Amino acid sequence: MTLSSVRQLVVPNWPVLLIFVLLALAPVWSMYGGSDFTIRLLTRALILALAAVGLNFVLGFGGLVSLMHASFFGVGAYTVAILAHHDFNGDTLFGLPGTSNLLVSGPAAVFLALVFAVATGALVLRTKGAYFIMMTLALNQMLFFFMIALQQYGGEDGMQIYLPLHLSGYEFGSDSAIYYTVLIVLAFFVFLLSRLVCSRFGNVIRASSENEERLTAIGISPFHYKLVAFTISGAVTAVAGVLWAISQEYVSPADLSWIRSADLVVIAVLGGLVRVWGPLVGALVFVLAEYFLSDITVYWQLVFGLGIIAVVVLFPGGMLSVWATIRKINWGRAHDA
Amino acid sequence: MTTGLFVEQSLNGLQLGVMLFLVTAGLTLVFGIMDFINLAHGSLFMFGAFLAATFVKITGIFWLALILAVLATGLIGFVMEFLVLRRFYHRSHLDQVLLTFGFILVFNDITRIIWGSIPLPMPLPEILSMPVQIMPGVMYPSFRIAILVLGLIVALCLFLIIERTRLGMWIRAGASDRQMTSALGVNVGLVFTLVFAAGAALAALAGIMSGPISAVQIGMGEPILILALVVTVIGGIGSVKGALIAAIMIGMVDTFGRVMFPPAISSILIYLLMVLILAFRPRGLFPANV
Amino acid sequence: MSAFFEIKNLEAGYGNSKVLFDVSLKIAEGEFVTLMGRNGMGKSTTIRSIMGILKPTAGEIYHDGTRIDGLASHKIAKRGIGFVPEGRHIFPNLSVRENLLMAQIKRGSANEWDVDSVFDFFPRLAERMSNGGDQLSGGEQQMLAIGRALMTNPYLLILDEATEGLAPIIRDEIWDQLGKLKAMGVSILIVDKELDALSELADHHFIIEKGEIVWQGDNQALMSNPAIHEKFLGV
Amino acid sequence: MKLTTSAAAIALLFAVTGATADTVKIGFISTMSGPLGGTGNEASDGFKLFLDQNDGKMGGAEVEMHWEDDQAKPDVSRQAADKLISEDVDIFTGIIFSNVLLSSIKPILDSGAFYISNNAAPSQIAGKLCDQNFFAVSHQNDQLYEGLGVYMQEMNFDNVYLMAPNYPAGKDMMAGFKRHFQGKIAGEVYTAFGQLDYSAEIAQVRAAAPSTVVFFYPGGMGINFVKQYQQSGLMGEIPVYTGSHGIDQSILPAVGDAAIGVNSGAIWSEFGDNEANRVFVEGFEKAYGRIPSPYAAMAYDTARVIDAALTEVGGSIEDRDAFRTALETMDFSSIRGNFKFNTNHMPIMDYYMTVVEKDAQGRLVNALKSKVASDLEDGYVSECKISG
Amino acid sequence: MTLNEKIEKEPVLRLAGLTKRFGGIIATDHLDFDVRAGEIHGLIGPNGAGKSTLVAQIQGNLRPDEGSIIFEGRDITVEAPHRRAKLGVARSFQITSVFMGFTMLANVMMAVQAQAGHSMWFWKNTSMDSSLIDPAMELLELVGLTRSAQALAQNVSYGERRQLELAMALAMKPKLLLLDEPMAGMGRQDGGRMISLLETLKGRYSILLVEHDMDAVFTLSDRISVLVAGRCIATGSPEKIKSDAGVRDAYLGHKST
Repeated sequence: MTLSSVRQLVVPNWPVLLIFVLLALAPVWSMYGGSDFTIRLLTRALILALAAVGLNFVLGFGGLVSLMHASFFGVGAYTVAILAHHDFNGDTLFGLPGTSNLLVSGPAAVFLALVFAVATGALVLRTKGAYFIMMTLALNQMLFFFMIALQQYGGEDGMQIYLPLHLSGYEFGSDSAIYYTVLIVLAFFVFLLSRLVCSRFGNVIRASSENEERLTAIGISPFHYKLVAFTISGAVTAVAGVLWAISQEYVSPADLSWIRSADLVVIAVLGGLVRVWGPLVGALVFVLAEYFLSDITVYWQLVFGLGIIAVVVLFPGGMLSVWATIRKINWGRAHDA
Repeated sequence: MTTGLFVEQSLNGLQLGVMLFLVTAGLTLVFGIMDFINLAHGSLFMFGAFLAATFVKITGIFWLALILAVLATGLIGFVMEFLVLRRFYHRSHLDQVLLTFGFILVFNDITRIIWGSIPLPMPLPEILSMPVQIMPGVMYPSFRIAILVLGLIVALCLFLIIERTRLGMWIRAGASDRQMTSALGVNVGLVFTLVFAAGAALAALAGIMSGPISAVQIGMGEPILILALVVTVIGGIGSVKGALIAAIMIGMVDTFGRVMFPPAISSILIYLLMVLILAFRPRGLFPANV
Repeated sequence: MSAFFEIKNLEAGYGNSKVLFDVSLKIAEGEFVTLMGRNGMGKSTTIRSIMGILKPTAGEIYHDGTRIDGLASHKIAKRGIGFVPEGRHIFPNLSVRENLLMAQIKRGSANEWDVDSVFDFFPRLAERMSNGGDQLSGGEQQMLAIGRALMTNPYLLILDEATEGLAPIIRDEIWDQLGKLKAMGVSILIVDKELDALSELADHHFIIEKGEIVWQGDNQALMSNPAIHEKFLGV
Repeated sequence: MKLTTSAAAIALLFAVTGATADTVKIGFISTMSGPLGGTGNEASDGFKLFLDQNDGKMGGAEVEMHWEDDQAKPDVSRQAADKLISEDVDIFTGIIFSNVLLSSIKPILDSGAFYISNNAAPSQIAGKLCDQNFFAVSHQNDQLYEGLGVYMQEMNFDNVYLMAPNYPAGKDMMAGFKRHFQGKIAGEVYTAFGQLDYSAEIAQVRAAAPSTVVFFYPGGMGINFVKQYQQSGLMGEIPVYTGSHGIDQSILPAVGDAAIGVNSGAIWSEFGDNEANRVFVEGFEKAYGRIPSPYAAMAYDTARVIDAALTEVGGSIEDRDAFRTALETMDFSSIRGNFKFNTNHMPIMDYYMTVVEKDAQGRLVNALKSKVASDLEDGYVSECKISG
Repeated sequence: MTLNEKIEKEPVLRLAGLTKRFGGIIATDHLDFDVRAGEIHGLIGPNGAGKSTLVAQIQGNLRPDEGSIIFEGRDITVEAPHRRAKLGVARSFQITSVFMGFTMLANVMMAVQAQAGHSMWFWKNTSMDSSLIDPAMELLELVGLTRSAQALAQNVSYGERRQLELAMALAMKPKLLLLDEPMAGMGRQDGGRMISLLETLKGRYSILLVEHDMDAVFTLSDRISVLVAGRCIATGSPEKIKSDAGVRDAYLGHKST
């Protein structure tokens, strides 16, 4: 790698690199003064961040407000949990044995998410705007109620994963090991999607959210591109679901409720939609605010809700725009009419 | 299924549909006219029920409480629109979803601070407390008949106001071209505020009418909000006629689905219906010309 | 003649870009006045400022001795300024009759415009009374836009690009009707490009260039000065 | 649990040396907010009442309480559990809902802490997956309806119609009922979880014309069902029965007069005739101005169990085995009457029948009718192999 | 094949018996019509005559009820719009339609990319892809927009956006250019610039020009067709159309030139 290519990578991306460096140091900090719980809390934030990074690929760049990403999250988590469940019981699923090996169940989860995303995407992408929002909400609700009704996998009670999940024998020995795994996976997908949005494919996706009619007129039918994007997005969120199963060792329908979908949208928007890594900021703010506020007052949702309202009213571009907005105020420029 | 049971279940479906229409009417109007997604519509539904339960306790008269609660919630809607929401008409749907999601959290906790977290009692009005015989062997709760009648009256009034009055013309004109309507001497800001307040009042009315038959508790607006959104998009955003037809359709499908299918299927039946309808008619049954 | 409508040193713009720098003009009662200039010179911005759609950053606008700049759009319309916008802006979801009826402002004098008299004035509209606004041809839409503005019983009628995009034969019809309005005593401020037709109707002309009024004069002065045409109108 | 980082090891070391012999840390995770927040608030009020009555001490030890809200969400509960584990809490309690409990129970027990349940105790934990450090003071889920099954079997009920939401607890309850009831089942209907309207199901009940309806609808669903059932005019024709907690004080005021005449089983009654119960009920009414619900009673009883076991071991929980043995063997008198832990750490207890009436002050109460079963065991005890 | 032979053999676009109804209204009424290779064919007619409907049918956004559309000898009547675009039918819109949040350069690059047909590339960063940038810059230069290449499309003037539209249409290497009122909303100066720009394209592209600006149509067109009520009432050279009595009655009127 040449010096100039390093500069090209680092200079414009210094905020996200700084965040990742700080996150990588978090376990060290927790060792001297923090607690183990800090790592668990950050793990949760990073998993939600990854789920929202996946969502943001279609939300921020494709302009598709999906309220069904919790279901991709759930497909990822449930696939791992169900395979582990059969491994624990020693029985079979469709004639195949269960497994706690993530090198098997992980890819299986992503594959199922891809299939699910293609099937649902082909349906929901026919609609636009508010209809799209509702269509995705409906599909999310369907999977949610289906999982509640599915008694053999715990129904509303959810499922505990009893055997340790492992990578062909290698077990995650500690919370820190899980944390670093999550951090590396997140960094990988942030990098991957950053490349993707600048590629020709990414251009088509952004153009489709700008003006579909125009895109058709220059010879590109957006449907297939949107379907591919939707599928990639769903798969990334499903990876977050797999990590969730690893970290929580428990999955339940609550993980794929529409509220979780809405949380992901809130995380993405809070962080700012125009950057691939925006949701990382959103997730840290979301999880830490929820945690600290609920420690202070039982009416923390009141404060949290007011916070969301304040961000939307004052900073239409999300938290990322706070800095820009402050600079604007300092320079005393009049706001556009 | 005997004839009597069939009639009774049809009435149940119709009544559930009309109830859903009451909740949806305000939502679809605001959605269609101001192009504003109000997720906090469910909170207004909840406020209606809580206020009415409180007024019933104070006054002891159901109908007086109903009027007071409808007016009070309309006022809350008025203030909400005037202070915050009107700044969001030109913003993206996403920002609106986020804003009103924030409102849900705030309103739930405000309710908890004022009324506590234990569900409130809300008795039936005395006059409608007994079931009536509608045909030999079929008794039906008179309060549900009242909901049915009230819902249909509201539907008729809405239709007449929007299609037959000058206010209705202003609303429709404002929906399609706000600036031009204003430049012709119509105070569109005021008209929109009134529409929102009326939407809030309708949500409250629905909440009040559901109070005596279901739990008046925090979060009661959220499941009903999702149903209302389903009705809105099936009917076509902004179409009152579409909302009425879609609501009755959902009421019927849900009622008969629950009786005829196992719960794993019946609980997703209405969503299935919606997905199917939107797959073939991506803008709902009656795309409003707004 | 006392100025019944007057703009003094108007400034306005969008965001950080200023479009109007110094616009002043006067219209007397019953006058037919044009505002001309090339595209992007500030004609529409002037009109949007008058109608309260755009808030001026400086300057004053008076109607009948009362200051109206800064008032909300609907209040300006209520005062008696009728508006026919560029692009017509017919409400597609209202019928022709409803498009007229929604705009009606009664001022309590005799001979006011109502739906029937507008239909008399534009017989083509009467034929299409219950059609939706989106089912009209361009010419019919333009007539409806004018009729709709008349329903507010304006003292001053403002038309922005009243004949743009219309077939020549329809334009002639519109010009005829505007002539009749002038004869009825309605004050008119019009933006248009068709110099020939304007010269037959107008009493006074204003020419705007880069946000400033650079020339004004009566019809004779304009027609006898081809240099003006060349310099400011690009003819 | 594998602890490989030195941080965790240090933390553990700190925990052992830092805790003094006369301080016990209790983590109370419960549902305080959201639509279901009423139940958690009842439970925490019951627990607090005991502490208030005993100067904040249990068995002579200072109690350090850690309150957490789980919002009825499994992952939030797990997060709260993680936090309390890192703060070296000794005893966990408070969780109302089975799914919330299941998400958090593994790390809690792995950390070496005790879980002493005031409410949720799903069948897995009573049976196959029972744990030496898990105790249920309240009940095993099925038990809430088992006594009702015993009663109806003894009274020769026939042609009974069963209704419950379609989720594991619903199925558990009905399974518990059917374990003891052998009569004819006229119909068995499972409705969607969280359903608002029951008119269609009620019409089906009328058509099926059973002798009795047995229903399980917790929280808001119960309010909806009972109100709508009464409004349909069926209350006088086909009586309804529910298990314990079915129509308790957390929803009774909201249901209102529509609830009069609803029969319910009970593992505890506010009219229970013993001294401890009188101290509780009178204390609760005085402190909070309302009649306690079973949620409050079970939390109060849980506090009493912890108190009794700590007394037994001299106020120190450092010796976990001693504390466990105390719980298993101590002689404890519950506010509900007879009580002891079974080999699977589920309670063996009595069962009562009550009916909703108005008391002298015009308040709706579950009036005690009769005791219908003694020393009732749960159905999973044989599946549990607790290895000491 | 020389250009002349091509013209004689087969026009670029031929419409045969094209009909489109909306409810009871006939928007296009058994229309026969052709555009020859290399010509600018003006299409005029009063509002509501069916010009936009016709353009939409050629582009593919509307499906005709009857008749056929033959493009370069191939029947494209039921082809999807993006397929037609691939074949070489390019449209500039009546109302400006560009990607407002993109820079001018990115807009044209998008069109270049669409034409090149490699849009399922996921990795290479397009902001350094000279196979997109170079042709796009050339086109911006052609339409005179080099200076504002890095400006966002939403921040430039209306006239510049129309020029951008044209650049995007040209990026598709079109065999037929559908220009839907390119002069609309332009002042005389901008309009004049657009006319001279189009003049430079004359002979290089086959163009169907729909326009109300009579000066532009009569200056630019090789042939003009007049559409009234969905029918073509006259086709011919500008001189012939000007003097056609039917056209004067129906459209031009008698006062105007």
